[in-house]
Amino acid sequence: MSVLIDQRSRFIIQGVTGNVGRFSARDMREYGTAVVGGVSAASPGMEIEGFPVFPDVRAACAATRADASVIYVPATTALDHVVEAVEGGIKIVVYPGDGLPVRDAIEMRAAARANGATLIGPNTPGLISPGKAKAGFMPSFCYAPGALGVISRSGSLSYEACFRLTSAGLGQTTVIGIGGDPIKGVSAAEALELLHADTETQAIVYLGEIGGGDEYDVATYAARRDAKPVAALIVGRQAPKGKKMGHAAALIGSHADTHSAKMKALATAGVHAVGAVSELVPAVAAALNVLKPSQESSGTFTPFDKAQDRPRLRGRSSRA
Amino acid sequence: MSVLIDQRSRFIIQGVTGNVGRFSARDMREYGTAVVGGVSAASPGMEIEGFPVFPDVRAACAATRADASVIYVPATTALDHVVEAVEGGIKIVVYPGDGLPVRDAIEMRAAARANGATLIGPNTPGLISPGKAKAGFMPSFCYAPGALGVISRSGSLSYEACFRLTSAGLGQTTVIGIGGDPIKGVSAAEALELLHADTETQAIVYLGEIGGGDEYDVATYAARRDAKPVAALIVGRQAPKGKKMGHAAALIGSHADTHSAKMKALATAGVHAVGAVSELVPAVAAALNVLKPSQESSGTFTPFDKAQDRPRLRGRSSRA
Amino acid sequence: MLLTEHEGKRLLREAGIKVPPGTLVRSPAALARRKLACPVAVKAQVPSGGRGKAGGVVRAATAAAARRAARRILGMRFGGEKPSAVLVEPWLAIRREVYLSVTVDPAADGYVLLYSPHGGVDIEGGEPPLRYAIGPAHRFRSYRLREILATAERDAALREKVVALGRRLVELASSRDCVTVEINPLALLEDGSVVAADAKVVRDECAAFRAADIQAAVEATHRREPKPIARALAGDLMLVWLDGDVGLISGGAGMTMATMDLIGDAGGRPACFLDCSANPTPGGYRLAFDLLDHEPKVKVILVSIFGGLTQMDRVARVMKEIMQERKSRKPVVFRLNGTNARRVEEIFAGSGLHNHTALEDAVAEAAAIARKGARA
Amino acid sequence: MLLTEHEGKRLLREAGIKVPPGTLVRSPAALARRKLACPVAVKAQVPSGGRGKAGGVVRAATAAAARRAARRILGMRFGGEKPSAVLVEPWLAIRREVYLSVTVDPAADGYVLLYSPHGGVDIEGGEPPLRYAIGPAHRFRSYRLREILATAERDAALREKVVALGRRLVELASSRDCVTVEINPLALLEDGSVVAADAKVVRDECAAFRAADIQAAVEATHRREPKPIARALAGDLMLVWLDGDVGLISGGAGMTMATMDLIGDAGGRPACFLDCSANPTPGGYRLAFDLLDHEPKVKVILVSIFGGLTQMDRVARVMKEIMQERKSRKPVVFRLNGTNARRVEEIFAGSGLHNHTALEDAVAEAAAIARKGARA
Repeated sequence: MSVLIDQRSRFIIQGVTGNVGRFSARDMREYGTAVVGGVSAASPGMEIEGFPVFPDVRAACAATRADASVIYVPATTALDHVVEAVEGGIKIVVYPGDGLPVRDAIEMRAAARANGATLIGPNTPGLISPGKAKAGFMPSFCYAPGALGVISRSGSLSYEACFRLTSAGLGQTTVIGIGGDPIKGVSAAEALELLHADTETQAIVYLGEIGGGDEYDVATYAARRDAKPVAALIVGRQAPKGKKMGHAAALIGSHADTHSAKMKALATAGVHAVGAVSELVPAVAAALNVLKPSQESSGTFTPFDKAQDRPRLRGRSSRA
Repeated sequence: MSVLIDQRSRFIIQGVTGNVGRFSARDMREYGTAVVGGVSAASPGMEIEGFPVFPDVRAACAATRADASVIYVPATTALDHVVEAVEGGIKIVVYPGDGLPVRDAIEMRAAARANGATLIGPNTPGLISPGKAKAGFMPSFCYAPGALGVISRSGSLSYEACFRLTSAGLGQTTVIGIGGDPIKGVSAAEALELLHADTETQAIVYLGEIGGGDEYDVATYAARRDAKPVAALIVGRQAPKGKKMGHAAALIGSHADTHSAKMKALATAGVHAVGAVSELVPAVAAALNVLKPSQESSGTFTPFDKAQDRPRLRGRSSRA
Repeated sequence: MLLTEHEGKRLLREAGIKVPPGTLVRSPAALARRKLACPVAVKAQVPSGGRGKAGGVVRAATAAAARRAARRILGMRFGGEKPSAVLVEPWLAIRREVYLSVTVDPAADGYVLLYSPHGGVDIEGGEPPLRYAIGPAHRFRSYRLREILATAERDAALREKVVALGRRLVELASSRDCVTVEINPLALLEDGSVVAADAKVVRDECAAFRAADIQAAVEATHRREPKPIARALAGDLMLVWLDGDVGLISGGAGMTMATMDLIGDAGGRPACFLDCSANPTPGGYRLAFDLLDHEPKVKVILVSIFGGLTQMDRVARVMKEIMQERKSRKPVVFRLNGTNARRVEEIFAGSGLHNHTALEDAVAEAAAIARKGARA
Repeated sequence: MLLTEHEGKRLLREAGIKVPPGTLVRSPAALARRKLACPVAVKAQVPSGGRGKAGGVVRAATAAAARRAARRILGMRFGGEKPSAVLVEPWLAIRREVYLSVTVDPAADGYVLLYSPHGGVDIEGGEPPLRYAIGPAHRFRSYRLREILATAERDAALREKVVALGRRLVELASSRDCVTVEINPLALLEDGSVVAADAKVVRDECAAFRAADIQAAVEATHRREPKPIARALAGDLMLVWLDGDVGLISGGAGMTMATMDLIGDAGGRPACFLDCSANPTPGGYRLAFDLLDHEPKVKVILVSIFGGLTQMDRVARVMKEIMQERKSRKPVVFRLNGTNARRVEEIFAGSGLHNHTALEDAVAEAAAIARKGARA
């Protein structure tokens, strides 16, 4: 199984006529995702990469029965497009853009909720249910079907991390890029709940960083009696205090924002937490071994497969 | 019958500890209105004029089963108090204050609607269902029970007009001060619908002025085949163009705002429209005669009873 | 409160809306000190409509022509007002002029957005503009606006610019307490960009308590008013001078207008609209008398008040006091009615003051006095 | 972007919130020209917290003392920054200090209002403040705030003032794109009025497109940055200098931090956080190299990019070009992976450039080069 999206999800691309929209529409289709059309107010009626282009979301949904959307528009008009999507009947909306004013992020999240929709973003590559559907622009070869639910605050770090997991034979149910901004469509806590409820997800991998409070929500989840095993990578040991590290939320203000405070909280809650991407695969293996000590031993995992650039796409979904 | 309020309405006064709130609470009770308590955040627990004072609307409603409120607070906090009222369970809210920012008037009206409540105001003396209940500070002696539904944009003009009607034996079902601001809780069109639906109201009296578009809504109503007879007084013949006459909406901008344009539209729609308060009673009589030509002739009405300051409180409600 | 173009454009600029780079000058001499990239537009800064048709906007091809235009414009009047300054802007290479505004409209339960594909000075003569009834500002939906625009605006790229501007204008109107934000023309330039070539912004004076700039503008406006008006405003009275000789002290806008109308019907001419309902205190009424006593054209004063909250026994006592103190000999006619009005007669008893029961009688007496005064 | 107290108070004043009358001066000499009603507070204007405890706020009983205080403060540093000016305000007769702020909080799905009956410099040590989770600004309810305040604030009149201020702060935060508006202390004066004795306002740089004042402040901040940082910002690169010698060109905040951490693990020290993901173009990468090539402390450059939207074949071609053009001899280590990464090897073939398959290998090589350089 997977969460939020799968092979039945029917996608439109809002802003499909831009370079990024066009690239992503093609790329998502190549992955096997059901992309059923695009929306462009300025160029309705044309075809882009073989996709019909509709003037608005309502028209697109009426013609295609779309229920999911990825939105490639600048931050200046992002709120308007997200509101149009969720009021037009879209249930899963991905807004990857960054530089979004926080007020608009607040309104977006509220609009999604008010319409019973789920928003992923802003500031995310999107989400992927490997082998089923991809909503965003993460590099496809990094992912394989499997039993791990992955949550990440950072885009490229999630590619690196999933590439390593996949290379080590550790596939994923769904990888959710929750994004690096303080106000998120789906927060870490909510992503945890989604993956917790997914029967096929056997363990959860969380990719976090300094600043913000998401890591404490991970610790809270992991401390639950019914929690699934959790492994976590927290980056930013080398970051100085008081400087924003790219992400709006990646800033050490108080002690709770620091790497060491987060690592301690996670470890105390029973999370297999590591501070270096090189230690991620063993940590995940250890988390899985907690679950199934009889089937695997952490020593059998090699952290990186140097022999090939494209990782083995061998999943673990057969287990569940 | 009457509209919006009657002897079963249970009132609280928000802002009861101020001079105006205290005066009005006592005055409404003296009229026989069921005032069941007051609200004052700063002075809960005390008694004012024998009324219990609650800390908030929710507490007041829980203790008294109040369903109506008159709010005496300055414009700076008026929106907050109206929202508290309608979200606290109040169904009829009167906000008499003037000087309210139009944005707050917009939000007030929207809040009332969203909560299934009716707002009267801003910038109004309130409303009265003579002989039953009074929600506001109009002088009680000007009103008597009867068959006229009265709608007014202006406070003191409505006292003068109703004093004349009452003195002439023409009582009222309900007199609604819709107020002089452009955005109203109950608009002229909505007040017309309320009075139209009231079985006891036999004719409608509209008291209007230059500026704004309410008078055209009156004309639209009067032109309906099922309309009740309408008489109207429109003031402002002597007002110059382009100057605001006290009320935010009383300003002649375009031709449609002028006295003559409004009189013409009303007359065309069959309204008994006059331009002087001295002509009001004959006009109303004429409107009533349209309804019941066999019972009355307009000649029998004297416009003013000089013999006594307090008018005869002789109503016409027995007719219906 | 209608702002001048320059003040309106400052608000637009603050909200991230593109306006032409402009230079505000109060005299031709000040303009001489500025470097201008001619041709330029020289534009009268005056809070009044119809400026363009009245010659308040002039194209100047040279700096000398701009100075001449500034001198001429600064000497003109528009809607009775002298411009406070001229705004000098580069003359725009305009491909098309459209109309865009956001204003408060009761029929929309709040804000309405208006758009016309044909903007400019003749907007009022043409087709009625497209209308998007928004309501409260947070109900704005770009896709609704887009649907509406598509019915009459064929340029899809321009539509998208108007949609984005539309949100900006609604947020501006709401967050900065503007009753109207009108851009006419919104200019589509040769390079495809759009710029607010003019701005008519009306701010809500009632919001002065939460907007320091409105407060400051209100105070500045009041200072510019003639002295009696300024004094009335400072005392919370609403005064508008009219042409007649019957001074009117009243309470409530509707009642005041109704009395003005009756004065006319009685053959008199009202000298003013003077509404004391916002300050029905001894100080307020004293100020009202002082204003009318000092205005030579006022021959008689009619006090016409029908009080609700205003308790007429108190008013009667104040009137008695004022009549005893006051130096002016202008005759005063009273008609007080409303809450506690039955006590007025006993309060006036023995003072020589008479309170009319009927408004018509009081109006007739005042008009007669004025006529007699006019004949004398 | 954290504003100085003076800038923050201007925003509060614009929203109708009472602040003390203040004088901003940039030098003791400028202060000498002003008339002061002593005693006064002389306050360092610097966008940094903890100013009060660090001696940045001084009471001066005389004009001479105020000038001395201004001179001393203007020579100090707070959080590494020199004050741009001092704000001189009348010393307030404060009866009580409370804490009030509105800020963005994910746990509230939007804005949260915080209040503490004990404000002032020790706010962080005391009881946690009361918390009203608002969400989007339009969900603010004064009666909810009142209920919450009643649990800890006994002064009913003060509560009502805080309730009214609360709405004003939420509207300010939302309409003017503030991430935080903190008033600490909010001073209850002897006369019962409340005044914002300090202001800490953080504005949202992302909203610069719709707020000209944010845009101007961002530009001013960028101009004040050291030249390389300013150049990076102008080129849409995110640069933070660190203490080490391994220059890092990367993409994505998380990936950059992960690589920095690995550099440390390999015994190296990162020289910078340099995220090129917002401008992954030839111009962006050229600028990145130029910045690091000109920084003497950088001994080696590690390019670590894992591209999603960024197509690595294009990046590889750009890197090859830059390596051919560039004058600097600093060694460069590559690890490119991501979309189209399988073509990198063929693009690099014959150029002498090597792309590491594993990040750890690239990091180890770069760290080793830096160590060797340090020993040399």
